[in-house]
Amino acid sequence: MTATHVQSLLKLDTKTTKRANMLLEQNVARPRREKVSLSAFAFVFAEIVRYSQNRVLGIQDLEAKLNEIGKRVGVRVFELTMWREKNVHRESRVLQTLVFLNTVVWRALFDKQADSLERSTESDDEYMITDNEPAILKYISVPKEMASFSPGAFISGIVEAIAECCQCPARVTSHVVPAEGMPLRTVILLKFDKEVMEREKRLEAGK
Amino acid sequence: MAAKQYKAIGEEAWKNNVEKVNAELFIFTYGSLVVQLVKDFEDYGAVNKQLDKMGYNIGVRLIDDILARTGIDKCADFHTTAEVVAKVGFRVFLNIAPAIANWSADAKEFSLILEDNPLNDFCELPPKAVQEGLWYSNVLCGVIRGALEMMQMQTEVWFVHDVLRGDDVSEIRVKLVKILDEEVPVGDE
Amino acid sequence: MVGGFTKSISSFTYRTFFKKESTYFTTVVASGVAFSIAFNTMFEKYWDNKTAGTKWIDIKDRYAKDSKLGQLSSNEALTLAGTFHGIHVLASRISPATKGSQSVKDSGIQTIDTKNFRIHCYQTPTGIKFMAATDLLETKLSDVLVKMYGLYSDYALKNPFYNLEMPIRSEMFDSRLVQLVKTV
Amino acid sequence: MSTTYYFAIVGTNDSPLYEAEFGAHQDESKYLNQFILHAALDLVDDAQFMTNACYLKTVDRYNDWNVSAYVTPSNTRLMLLHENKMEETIRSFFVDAHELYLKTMLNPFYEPNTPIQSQTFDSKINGLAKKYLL
Repeated sequence: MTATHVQSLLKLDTKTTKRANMLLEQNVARPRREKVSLSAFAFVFAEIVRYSQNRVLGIQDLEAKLNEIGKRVGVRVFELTMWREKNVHRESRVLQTLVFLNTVVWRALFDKQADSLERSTESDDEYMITDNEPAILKYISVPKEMASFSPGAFISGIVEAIAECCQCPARVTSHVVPAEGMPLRTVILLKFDKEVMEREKRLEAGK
Repeated sequence: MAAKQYKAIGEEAWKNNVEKVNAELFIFTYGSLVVQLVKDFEDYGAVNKQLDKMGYNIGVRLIDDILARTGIDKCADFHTTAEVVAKVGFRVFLNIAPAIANWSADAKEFSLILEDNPLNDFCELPPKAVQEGLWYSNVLCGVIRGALEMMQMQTEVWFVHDVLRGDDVSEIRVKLVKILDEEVPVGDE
Repeated sequence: MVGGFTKSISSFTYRTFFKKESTYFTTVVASGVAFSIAFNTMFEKYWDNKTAGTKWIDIKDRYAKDSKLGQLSSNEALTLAGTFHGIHVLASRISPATKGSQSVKDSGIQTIDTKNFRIHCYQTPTGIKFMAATDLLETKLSDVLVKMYGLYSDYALKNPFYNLEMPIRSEMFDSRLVQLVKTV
Repeated sequence: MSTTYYFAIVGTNDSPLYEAEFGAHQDESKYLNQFILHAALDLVDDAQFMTNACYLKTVDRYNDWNVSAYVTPSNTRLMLLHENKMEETIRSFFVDAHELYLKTMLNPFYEPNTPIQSQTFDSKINGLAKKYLL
């Protein structure tokens, strides 16, 4: 069984070690280090894309793979970012979650707020977070034959994980919507699950 | 150029000529990549290889980034190369400067001692990974190898120690195999 | 962990932009992007290491249209760059600086002058050549060529869809290059 | 003091990720403790949408037992079964336990919602119990 084999590889049944002790005693209230070079990130990310591309058949699969890699980042970034808030709290409502993503999470990850947060005019359960120039993607140019591919799938993975953490699971996709001078303008589209929208209605009514 | 100058070049470039990104985003992304590789390959040896290969692909590209940013020219000897790798390369990308140590008598091998490796932050290896020999930051070996190859140096680069595996320090060994002729063929692995 | 030296194809990427008189050029800058593009010629070549000579397998010449500079056909452009590469190598070989030191070599020919214009070349330590043609008033272009090198390292090398030795297809690279040329 | 505490971390899929008993051990009570905590999960689910605080205080009672709960931002539940009411002390215990959980889940190799089997984690949690509860 492959699944159990992988589990056994990843199993963390650790004895008490120096390392484990150090990790549990470190101070995470502030980042230990602030920055690395964008080049370092860009090179690693380019390798992630190249690697993923070799293991999938189509653009959808490629995006799914980047999404998966992003999700593991999202869970950790979220819990850590929240821990560093003055008031450690939870978000469980759709709007608050979106605002938190748009402001706090974006600032923590990209040093700026996202450029806009909008509700879809077509359906109530769809929201869009737009980043005009995602710095981590700035060197990427997608070839014409892959025009529908959005490297922001990695970011949408982060967002999807966080929405799930906030008990607002959603299908999150990423789309390149270029604008004048912004060839990589990226729209992160969240379509919240039906149960989430129903819960929202109940909570609104119960107020 | 003297060692001090390289330190200054590295620091100057880091301060004024390098766009930066949140270190934790980078660290978590690297972690997620390694876990993805474990899931895909189901074998720690294969993960080491893949990380080295990805590093190599990065290295053959990243060297141009360093050169374009710092204006450094070819190194006169392997000692200078070591200085540049440690004080410029590591500084410009990861904002660390490993110590250089343990030169071999023939001056063809040295070690980089990484007291502070950002990739390790937050990471604790599963016991299986320690047993089966995962070098979590193996990408760095590939990067060094790829970058030096573009500078006509064929090297072998490997981890000797890693704090993640319970060692006191993290140590990367770099061995010069030979100087290549100009215009060597180079490509992706 | 020994690196694979198995592939046979090596390459040098040549980038060339042509512009005419400096005085003319300043007015060009004011009149905008479209016009200054007309003064750029860009092509790339591939060089096969195994077949003793040089062999082009790709060429690009996107910006040459309407240039005041004489036009070169693709083949002629290739010949120019190939020939240049040849004398560049030989020139660095006869350089006195080469003697006695294995690793610090002369960087080869930096400019070639004709009666009417000048070709500039910057070769990186990794062997890529960036070339430009300007009028004779432009004496030192190396800063610009180094900046081009920076653009290449950003928009080509960090793009996962760029394969080494292939033509650069990146909107951002093109537009940043045009911006850079405008600052000259 | 002979008082007993039962502490559990419950994942988003309602499976226990970690459990510990502090104080006087009563082996036969383990299943009952689990049962009480599990029954209280529904109440946690209801309570957590009413506030965005992590600490939900006492969410349930069972005979002499109180069930206190703390929900982390990523919706992992920390639950404590205790006899005495001591809201602020338990808050401090939860906050510190949350920090240990956070540091555990930051490890790239830790898969969310899988059991925490680290002995170091266990001894640190027991340290917290000594500090605040016992």
